[in-house]
Amino acid sequence: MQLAPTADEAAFRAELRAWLAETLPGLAPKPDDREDWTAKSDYERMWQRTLFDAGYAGVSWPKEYGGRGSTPAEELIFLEETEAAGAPYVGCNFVGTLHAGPTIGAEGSDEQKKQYLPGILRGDDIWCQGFSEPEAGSDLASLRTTAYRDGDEYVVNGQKMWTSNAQVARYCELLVRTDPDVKKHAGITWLVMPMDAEGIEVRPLKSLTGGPEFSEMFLHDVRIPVENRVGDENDGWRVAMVTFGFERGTAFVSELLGTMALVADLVELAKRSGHWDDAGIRHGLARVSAELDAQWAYTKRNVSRAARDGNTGVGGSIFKLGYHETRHRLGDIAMRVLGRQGLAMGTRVSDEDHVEERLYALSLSIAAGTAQIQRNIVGERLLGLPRER
Amino acid sequence: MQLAPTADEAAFRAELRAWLAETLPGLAPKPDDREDWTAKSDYERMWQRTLFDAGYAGVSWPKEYGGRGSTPAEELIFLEETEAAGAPYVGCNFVGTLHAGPTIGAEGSDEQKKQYLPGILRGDDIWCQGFSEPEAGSDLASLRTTAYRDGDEYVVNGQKMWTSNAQVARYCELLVRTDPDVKKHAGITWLVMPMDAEGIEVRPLKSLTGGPEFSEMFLHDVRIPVENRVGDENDGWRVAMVTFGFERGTAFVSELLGTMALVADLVELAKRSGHWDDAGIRHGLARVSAELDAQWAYTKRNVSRAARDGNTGVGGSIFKLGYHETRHRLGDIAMRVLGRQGLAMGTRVSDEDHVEERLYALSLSIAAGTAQIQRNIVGERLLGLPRER
Amino acid sequence: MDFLLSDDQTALQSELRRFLTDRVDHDLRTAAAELPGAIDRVLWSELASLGVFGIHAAEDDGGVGLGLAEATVVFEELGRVAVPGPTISTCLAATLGVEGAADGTAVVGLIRADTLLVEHLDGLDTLLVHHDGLVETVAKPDGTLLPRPLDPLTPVSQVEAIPAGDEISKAGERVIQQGRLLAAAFQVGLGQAAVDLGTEYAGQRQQFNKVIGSFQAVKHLLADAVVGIDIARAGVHAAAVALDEAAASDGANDSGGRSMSVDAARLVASEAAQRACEACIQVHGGIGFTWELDAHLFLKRSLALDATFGTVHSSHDAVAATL
Amino acid sequence: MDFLLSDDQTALQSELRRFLTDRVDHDLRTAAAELPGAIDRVLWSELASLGVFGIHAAEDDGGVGLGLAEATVVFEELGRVAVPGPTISTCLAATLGVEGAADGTAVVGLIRADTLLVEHLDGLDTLLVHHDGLVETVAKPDGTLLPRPLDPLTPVSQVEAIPAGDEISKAGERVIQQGRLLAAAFQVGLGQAAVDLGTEYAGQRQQFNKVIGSFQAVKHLLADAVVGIDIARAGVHAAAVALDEAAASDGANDSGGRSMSVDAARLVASEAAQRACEACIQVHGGIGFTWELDAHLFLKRSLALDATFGTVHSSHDAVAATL
Repeated sequence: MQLAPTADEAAFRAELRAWLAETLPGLAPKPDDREDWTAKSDYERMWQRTLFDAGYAGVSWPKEYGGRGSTPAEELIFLEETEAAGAPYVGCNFVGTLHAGPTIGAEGSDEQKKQYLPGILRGDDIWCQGFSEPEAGSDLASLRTTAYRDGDEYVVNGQKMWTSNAQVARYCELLVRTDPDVKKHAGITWLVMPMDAEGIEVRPLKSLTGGPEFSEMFLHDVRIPVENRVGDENDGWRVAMVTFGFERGTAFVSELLGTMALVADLVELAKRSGHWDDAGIRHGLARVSAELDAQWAYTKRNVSRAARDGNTGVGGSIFKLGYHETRHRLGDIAMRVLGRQGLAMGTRVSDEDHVEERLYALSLSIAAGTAQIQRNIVGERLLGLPRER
Repeated sequence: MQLAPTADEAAFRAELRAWLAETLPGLAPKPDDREDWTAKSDYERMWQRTLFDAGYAGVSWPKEYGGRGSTPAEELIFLEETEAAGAPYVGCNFVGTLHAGPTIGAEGSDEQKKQYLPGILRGDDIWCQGFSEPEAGSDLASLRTTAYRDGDEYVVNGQKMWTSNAQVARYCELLVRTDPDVKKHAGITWLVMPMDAEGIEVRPLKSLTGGPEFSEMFLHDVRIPVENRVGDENDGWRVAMVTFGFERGTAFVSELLGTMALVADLVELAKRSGHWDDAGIRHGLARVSAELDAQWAYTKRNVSRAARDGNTGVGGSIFKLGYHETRHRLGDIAMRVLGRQGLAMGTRVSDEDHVEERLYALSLSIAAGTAQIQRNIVGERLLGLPRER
Repeated sequence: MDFLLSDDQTALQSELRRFLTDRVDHDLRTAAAELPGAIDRVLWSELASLGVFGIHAAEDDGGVGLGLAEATVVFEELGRVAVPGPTISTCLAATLGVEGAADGTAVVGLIRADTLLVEHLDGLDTLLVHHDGLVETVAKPDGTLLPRPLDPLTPVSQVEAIPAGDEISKAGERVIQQGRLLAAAFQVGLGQAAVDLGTEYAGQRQQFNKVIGSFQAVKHLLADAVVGIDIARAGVHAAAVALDEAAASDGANDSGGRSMSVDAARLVASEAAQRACEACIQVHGGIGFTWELDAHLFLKRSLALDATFGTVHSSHDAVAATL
Repeated sequence: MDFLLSDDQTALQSELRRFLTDRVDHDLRTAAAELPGAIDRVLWSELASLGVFGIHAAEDDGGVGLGLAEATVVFEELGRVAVPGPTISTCLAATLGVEGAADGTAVVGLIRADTLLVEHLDGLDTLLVHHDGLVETVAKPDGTLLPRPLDPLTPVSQVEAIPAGDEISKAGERVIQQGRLLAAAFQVGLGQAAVDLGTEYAGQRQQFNKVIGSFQAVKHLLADAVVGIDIARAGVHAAAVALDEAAASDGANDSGGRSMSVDAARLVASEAAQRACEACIQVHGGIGFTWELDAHLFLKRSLALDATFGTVHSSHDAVAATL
């Protein structure tokens, strides 16, 4: 067990830190309007391009398709240093750089790699994900969006759900049912859907915190060229799982470090408001802080495991279950500290918006696999308990 | 909604309170030795006899079989006043007065009522319960102890579990399987087993808190006269459920009021030790106290419902789920207040043994229907959610 | 002792529920959320005619003259549909004989003098302020409507200062206590609404070829939610009845043991409502996190109520002080 | 950075686990519980020969000279079988060069000077006392063995007074900190043992014609338990490695961000162990509440460890002080 950096890691951190110190002050300020999705995505694309130009785009992507080919530990350092320096988030480039891109890298043809990967790394092309559906949430494989072949095209009909950045995306990684007569996992195909195709209707959904974070997407006779298929027809479930297999334990790093900053801000606020004298609040924050530290340690374990085995096993589920519980607890403490100041978001009684964060925390036990599904995964894959039925 | 007493209730409370004030000081001191089961049961039988002589035995039993025939509200007053006055507990008379007795009253023949009920009310006869088995816990109806007819007798073989007071009981209310070839609920019979019959071996089990609260009971060719059967052969499941139907919402009254005393004691201890200055502990105890108050209010609701409808519906399950959670929380606070004093039970740093109580609290989510089973009951019977499968 | 609802109380509850179920639905709540600060005056007067605001006001003041027990029954029903507007403070104002409160012609707010955040400011006809045991009327201060309230149905304005006012009552502590009680009743209603909504969804939604309500993970979440709400409701009723009976008999009746305090009832109701609302959101999965569904409104309202008439946190202190 | 166990660490773990699984079983624990205060000297010397007590002691003092990282690996294994006796304080004594500690010929206790409860008093050869940053040896005081210890494997004696002693080290704070760290590692082991025991039972026990581990209510309880333990283990290891690396490099290495403190690790381990042990008992139902099963021993030991080397409560204060 070694937490101290190797010489390479130390050098990478130093170099990156220097570059960030030099680069960030010159960056345009982040757009302020929460609702202006285009301004937000333009900014994030600009940042992706800046990273690309400096050789920091796709830190975890294999070199063969344009990434830096770094170790998971260096990816962790990248995330840690960018977060600590207050750099912009990956934001709308998330699906491209972390899901669709790696999938195409692993399963796409040479033409597909050439066509799609550079645009992702340069921040030219935003991707969105068309996996979930109204009737296929936790049970993703029961998806109903259909596609039939018509000459050189698939014709797609159905409805997708929880599509982030659909408003600004150029491409969508789409799962469709191409064979309804076989077992549910066996009849699925993975397609690249250009978002300017005819027949796509995007309807933003207002989230609990008030923003249009995700959309419903209605697909009416959308025609997608067969050449946009990644992997074989009806082999899309496996292709999609390859994406999830790219999990290197770093998905929540920025989020976790951001939560540590949230705690620090709340501690300051509690000290200013006198709530720090309340041992219940003080000890509650101590516990939250200790849990975050342990989750940070666990993240390093996941990253080390990914470096050795290529993935973290159920480590992502374990992290998420621990983390969401901590965030729920933190949210309750924050509301106590805020008192009547908690009656509105955006009041800026301190640097962070603790009310919005408290509401946002509710999504952590739902999005990307509910807590119930994660517990099934841990109970069955790690503990070996039998599936129901 | 009325909490104020009726004139009858007020009169009953006053009369009982006077009687307790007069009677309790003359009572022998409670036996101190935790392990001497016989001394403990003798004492509790003496108390039952004292109640009987004064007309307070079987407050909730119908008059026709020797009880006081009081309303559930008066039963509540009885429990409240005896607890407040520090009177002995029902203890080993629990199964007789609250389970077996009422069952025989409802389902037994006239001979059976005459034979068994007076002994219960007078404290002469202690009863125990032979329902659960090693392989039939939550799934009670899957019990395997068999009985076959041999002339005028049933011959019983099997193993029972969690039998309280088996060491001192004269009778056991026993569930046996008399027909193995029908659905599990349909082949069960309810018998009165004299505990001095041949072939009964009782093996006490040490509980988590260290006492021999319950036993395993091994039955080898135990012969029970057919006349000891209550209800028809193979109708025992229904007969047993009649027992549970007697639930008047008062099963946990002494326990709940006792817990309020426990909180008061812990508050005093915390004030003495300086832990009261810790807002976490102070607010934690406030929450526990508020929850107990609400559970006390809920008990009154259950009792009122029982008075109107004859039973509380799922009210018992709801109470128990709320109560066990509160007790777990209280136990954690107690250990924090005790600090190193928590390293042993029986140290008497205050009037109550908070360490033993903290361990005992663990049984509240297990005994008499696990929390999981209670949640199934509430989810299915109250909310109408579908059963699994 | 008979701690079930009386026939009259049941009738009151049924009448109100019948009206509110039809009248205050998802569309009405959504519309109200999109007009923050506005009060639906038609609904307001309908509520008044049902006796909602005058329930605990003296008949001489145009009230219904019923007890706090009935008031908690009423406010649980209001909570079950998350009715918009400052219903609690208007009801409290009616008990003080504030002009127009009982008959629904005035919309009344009530805040502590030491806050600079005022709920529903734009829609108020009258603003009452509580300090040092007094209730005063004050001239409505100017305020800035905050763009992103915690609860879309509880618009909040920031004011520069609370002006001095004219005393109308010395019963400030009692009024605020009643406010906490009605807030707790409202929260019980919110929690029950969340349980109902979650249960309905869990009984229909299928995943993995099963109704999700058959999964223990879902069933037990909802069971724990309803356990909390059922017990909290009993606590709120007990606190109300205790105050009513104490008022009626100057405390002479011995109903045995200790009685439920308003702060204790509130503390339990707040916890239960939050748990139930979060369970409802969790059971719904992603859709629970959107405005398509009212689950978020139930949770947010409950959180907003935690900060009114003294915070829930202060109720912990109040209960601890009695131990 | 490579935060997985090294090959050497894995070998150490395997060797110890192989020995302990055979050697320290239900019967041994039961026997120990029935002889409170006695120490199994044969086992003690076997543990010593495996390097358990000397793991972090200097080689010059007869120790193995390994780091705290290795020590946490060792003490998690001891926790997994709830090995009886004051293993942690003996290990700490060895780091101070106390005679016989590393080689297992001495059984050593370590308490704070302000307590009058001494664990394992009857079985101790040496008693160390910590106060004001010092460690002293004291003459063993007379004490009364309390008849009903919280943990049957942690016998406790009440003493009248702690005698004055002779200073042997000024590194008291460091030693106590290491004690907290090893206690946390032991708790992780206890929690893992509880998860294993509960999982094994849940995978075999049938009710309603199903293996109970297929019910979500049971499966999720165990899943949450193992989640807590896995994360807590990482925390304990991180705290150990941070101390080792700081000692090796006088803090010059920048491993990025903040590091895990011992108090933070302990706090998390204590919560996780308690949750896992309670889950194990709950999964077992009634049998989990008896001495037939070791679940109660795991829970009780974890609770007893919460009160050693400073209480867990004080670790909350310590973490809060760093915020």
